[in-house]
Amino acid sequence: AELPKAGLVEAGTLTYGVAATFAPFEFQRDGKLTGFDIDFIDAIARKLSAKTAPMNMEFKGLIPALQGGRLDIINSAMYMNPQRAEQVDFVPYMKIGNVVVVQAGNPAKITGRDESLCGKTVAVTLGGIQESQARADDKACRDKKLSPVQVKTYPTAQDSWLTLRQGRADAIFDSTPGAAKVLEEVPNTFQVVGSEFEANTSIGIATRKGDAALQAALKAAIAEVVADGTYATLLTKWKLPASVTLF
Amino acid sequence: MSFQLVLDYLVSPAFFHGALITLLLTVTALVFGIVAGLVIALLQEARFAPLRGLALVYVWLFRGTPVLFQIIFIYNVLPGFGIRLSAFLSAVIALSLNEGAYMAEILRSGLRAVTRGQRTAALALGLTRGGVMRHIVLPQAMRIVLPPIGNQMIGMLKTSALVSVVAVEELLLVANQTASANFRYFEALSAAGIYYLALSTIFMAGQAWLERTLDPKRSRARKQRRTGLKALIPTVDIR
Amino acid sequence: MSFQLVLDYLVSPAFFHGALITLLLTVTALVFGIVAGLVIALLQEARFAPLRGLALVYVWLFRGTPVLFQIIFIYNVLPGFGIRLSAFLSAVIALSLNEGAYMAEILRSGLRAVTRGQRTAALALGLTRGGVMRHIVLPQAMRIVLPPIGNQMIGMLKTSALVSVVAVEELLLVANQTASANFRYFEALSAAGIYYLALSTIFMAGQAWLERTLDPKRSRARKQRRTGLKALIPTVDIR
Amino acid sequence: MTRDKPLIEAVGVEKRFGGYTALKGCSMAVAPGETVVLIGPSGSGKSTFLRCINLLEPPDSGSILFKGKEVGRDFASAVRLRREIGMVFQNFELFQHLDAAENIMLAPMKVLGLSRHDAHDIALGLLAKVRIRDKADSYPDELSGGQQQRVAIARALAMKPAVMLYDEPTSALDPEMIREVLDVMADLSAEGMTSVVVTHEMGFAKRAADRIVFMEAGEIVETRASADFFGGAVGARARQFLDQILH
Amino acid sequence: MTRDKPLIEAVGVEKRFGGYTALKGCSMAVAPGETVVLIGPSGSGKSTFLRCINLLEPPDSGSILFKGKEVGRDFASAVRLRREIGMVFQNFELFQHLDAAENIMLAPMKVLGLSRHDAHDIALGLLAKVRIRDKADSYPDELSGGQQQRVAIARALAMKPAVMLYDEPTSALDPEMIREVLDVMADLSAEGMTSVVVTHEMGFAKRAADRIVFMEAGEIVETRASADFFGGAVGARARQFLDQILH
Ligand SMILES: Nc1ncnc2c1ncn2[C@@H]1O[C@H](COP(=O)(O)OP(=O)(O)OP(=O)(O)O)[C@@H](O)[C@H]1O
Ligand SMILES: Nc1ncnc2c1ncn2[C@@H]1O[C@H](COP(=O)(O)OP(=O)(O)OP(=O)(O)O)[C@@H](O)[C@H]1O
Ligand SMILES: [Mg+2]
Ligand SMILES: [Mg+2]
Repeated sequence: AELPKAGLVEAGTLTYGVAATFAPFEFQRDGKLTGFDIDFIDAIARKLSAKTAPMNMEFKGLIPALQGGRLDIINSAMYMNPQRAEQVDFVPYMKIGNVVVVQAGNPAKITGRDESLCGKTVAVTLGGIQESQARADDKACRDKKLSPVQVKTYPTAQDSWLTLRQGRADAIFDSTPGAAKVLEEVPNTFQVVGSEFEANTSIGIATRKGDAALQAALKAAIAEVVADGTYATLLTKWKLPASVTLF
Repeated sequence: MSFQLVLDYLVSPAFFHGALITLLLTVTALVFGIVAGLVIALLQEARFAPLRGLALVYVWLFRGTPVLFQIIFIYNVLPGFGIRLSAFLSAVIALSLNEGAYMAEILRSGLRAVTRGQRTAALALGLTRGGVMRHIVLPQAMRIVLPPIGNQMIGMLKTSALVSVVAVEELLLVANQTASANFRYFEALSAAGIYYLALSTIFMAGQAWLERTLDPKRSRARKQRRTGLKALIPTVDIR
Repeated sequence: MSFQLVLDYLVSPAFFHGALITLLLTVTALVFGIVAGLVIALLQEARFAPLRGLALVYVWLFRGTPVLFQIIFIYNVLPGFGIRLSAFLSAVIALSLNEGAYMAEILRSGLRAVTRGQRTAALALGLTRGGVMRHIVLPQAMRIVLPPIGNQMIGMLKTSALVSVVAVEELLLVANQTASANFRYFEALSAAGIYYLALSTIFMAGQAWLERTLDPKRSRARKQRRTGLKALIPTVDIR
Repeated sequence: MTRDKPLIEAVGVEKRFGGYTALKGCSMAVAPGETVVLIGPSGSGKSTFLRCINLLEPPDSGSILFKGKEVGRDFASAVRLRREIGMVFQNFELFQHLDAAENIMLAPMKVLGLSRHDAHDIALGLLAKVRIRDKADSYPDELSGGQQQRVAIARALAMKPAVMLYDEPTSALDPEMIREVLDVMADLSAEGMTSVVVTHEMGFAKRAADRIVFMEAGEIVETRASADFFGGAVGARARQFLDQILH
Repeated sequence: MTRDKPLIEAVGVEKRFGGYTALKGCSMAVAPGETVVLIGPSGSGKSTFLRCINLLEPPDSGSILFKGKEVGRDFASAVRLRREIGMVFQNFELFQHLDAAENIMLAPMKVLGLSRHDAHDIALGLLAKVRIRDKADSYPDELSGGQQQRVAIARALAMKPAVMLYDEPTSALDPEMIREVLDVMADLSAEGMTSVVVTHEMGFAKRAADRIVFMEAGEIVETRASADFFGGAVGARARQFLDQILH
């Protein structure tokens, strides 16, 4: 595959935006960017004979920067949905589900993403798809004339998890890999209840609307990365289950 | 960018509610902040050294650490000591305590701008320390501290956005939530921006009005109108 | 909470670098902000009404809209008009312009605190408008505006965290990202908080020192030492 | 010179400013109804002495006695003392944010608790007495020097104090006004007012004084009945001073 | 009365403050080396007239002529005029943030461009002349009234102006100091200094004046050579005024 000649922030380089507060996809360790997405884009860039230039910023800065021509792509585990697809084009590369996590011992007696949530407080993180899911549950509870779900949106994943830990929220919705990472890093504090849901929500790399050349290049490069087994290796490296693969 | 969408956001209940929360946070934090600031500013002039030390530590601690931490601390750490406050109350307390530290500095500079001669003259008339403060020092300091207080007020409008860290649904969080659903960042931020600008404009107008009112020369015209009015009343009074 | 981890963070290059960026942003924004503020404050006293209008619009616009928007605008929207600035430069410009609006108000209040008689006396001596400003008004206003300027300075330390939205790796972004790796949120925030507190403490000490220096009475002791020194020199001079 | 028990008395008052000694142990007793005039070269400590008498400057040593009782060093005692003593400052010190009438009304309202209406009547009466009834609504910076001085006199008199301290009360006044102020003071004296007056106006001193106190370099050099002092029964230093008077 | 071409001249100067007319068309011409003394009741407009002469208050109508040329209404012309004219304010208006010496040094350094060293010499010389050489390091609020007034005189003289405007320059001074100031002014007169002096001190006026101008209610009522004025060759109003003088 080949990188487009024109229209890039810097020729020969993939300038990508990332909000590195979402382990295991993108986060920082010892001051260095790391995570699945970082390894993945580096693999793609090798196929394109391009360099990478990460721009690490807050989630809310990503879209304006892409639209303002500061970035070529956003590589930050962005969830795809139809409304978002009106603003940017996505190149999907993974599908991941979500889980309900509660405090260890399940003090609020939540059994999963079901009516046991009604009347409870659910924490979600700004920018994730989980907020719309939680709001849908709230509506479902109301429709059944049950107590509503209190949806609390926090700016970063850490804020949401902290809230659950302090008992300010009864449950949290997070991606399955994200939750797994937290449970590994902070043992004996949380537990997953119920089963994974909406397991086929895709995440993708975002490009500017109509940037067909770059879309094509990315798709081709991803196919190569999948074909040579790098994709599978990375999944293993970051402890992601095989079920997430789109390929 | 779609202007229709901006307009839709502007009139949406979510944005309106967010703006209300922002306004409420700002005004309460401001009121309590001024009270706290006045106490601290007066403590800084106390003759008892430990009191001065206390005031200094307060200003140091609350100006020195980010409000963000203060909010997180009150909301998430205090419950460990058995003090469990709602998100909104935590936010208001954190913002007020923080604002108090900044107000203290502003008021201190205002009090200093009143010359010693003016205090002395009031003391010579037999006023108490409190009376001198209330009738001479504060009225004269007021005109000088108004512009920086306006700054704080308008700054607090923006600072209050930090309380989103404890999920209080203020204006900016609403905008971010809206935008993260469909990536219409510019529209959502513009709508929020218009609300912020409108609230700031109200505050600035209030500041300008107060400044004019506190200007003795200008307030005379008003006073004379009032006196003029009074002069009319006796003609009605037929005792 | 692990104190060892806080300590590790404190000495880590990432945190140190973040603190440096924060300091750099704050100081540059402050310097340019004061310059901009002085210009605007003087324009507000101009006799030519359109200039006053301009100053008012500036203050209204830059105080009225959140810095966050100003940063995003300069970084992401201006390139559409052919003005393409680096993230850091965009951040500095946005913060400076914003700071300028707040400084203008503070300086305006300070200028107002200098009595008209002092200006008149300087004019009577044949000083030009600029000379009156430089030698009489500004030195007298300085002591009054110092505490609110200290507020702005320390506030800017925190406000500068907003530039993380354009990928400038300042202190708070570093802290958030560090916490994202291992969810040791309190440790990361505490480390950042200690840096903020240290920087604020330096600023506050600087403010206190300046206040003492600008107090004529206290600076006299210094002057007399200087004169004392001068008095010694002639004894060495043997002409 | 009266021999009544003194109403107010300063005993051995010393005052230092840093290394400079402004008062070197000054004692003076003023009987009820008496008018004492303080004269002396510029910088001799007259203003400082007046300010020590009502404790606006706390003396470094020595004491103040009112009606024979020593006044305590606490703030409350000082406030009580000052309610009995009116003072006209050398530089007037009118309240800049209040107009002429309000300057006069402040203390009667806030200290004596009079109604606004009553205080206003008093203010207008006093302004009429000093012939600036028409300047009641003017702010201090809109008044001429002499007008400000007259407001300052009215402000002090409004409290109907037992003792008045005047610091050069006629310095900004023309000969006509000086005579009127003299008349006012004579009336007050007749009503039993006790006064201490600092003045450089020897004609004024001669008419107003029961007794003359001559100060120099922080010390009281001479104390004489007015007639004796101007009659020439004085020491060499005071004589030299008097000789300089221009006619 | 000299018949030289006037050095400075006010023609038909009117000044209103809001609805109040403070000056109702005042004209006065002062010849080089002449000393004119302005007297009149408090509030008659003397200070306002002085301030109009050096354009600190812009007259509402009328004009100021310097060396026969009308002074323009622009700011630059006013600055040029003021460099030729010194002024001593009724309330001194010393710069509060500067000590006595620095108050005097400011204009020589910043307007005339003298070195700090030269300006310091001038300041100390003038302070010695007004007998407060030892107060050079004191700030205004550490000086007695008379000391402040002497610094104000020295500050104006330091610019070696062609014309001096004195607004009650001896109001805070004792008889000895008044005589010394009179001596200083006589010396300056002998060296050709032109002066306009406002004073309530008739003894002082009699000695200092070549000519007396009597003002009342914003109008110049009488202009007489000093000898004539005090000799009694005056109208009824001025006579009445003079009769009030206390000896
Ligand atoms: N706050 C102060 N700090 C230092 N010195 C001071 C202070 N106040 C007064 N002095 C000094 O004390 C001396 C006496 O001052 P004071 O004002 O009592 O004189 P005065 O007799 O009233 O003179 P005048 O007739 O000029 O008003 C002066 O030499 C003055 O410089
Ligand atoms: N800024 C002002 N606004 C309104 N009225 C003013 C203002 N300045 C002066 N006046 C009025 O103008 C008149 C003349 O004032 P001016 O100061 O010239 O008097 P003066 O002759 O110097 O009196 P004095 O001998 O008391 O100093 C006074 O009645 C005063 O109240
Ligand atoms: Mg005095
Ligand atoms: Mg005057």
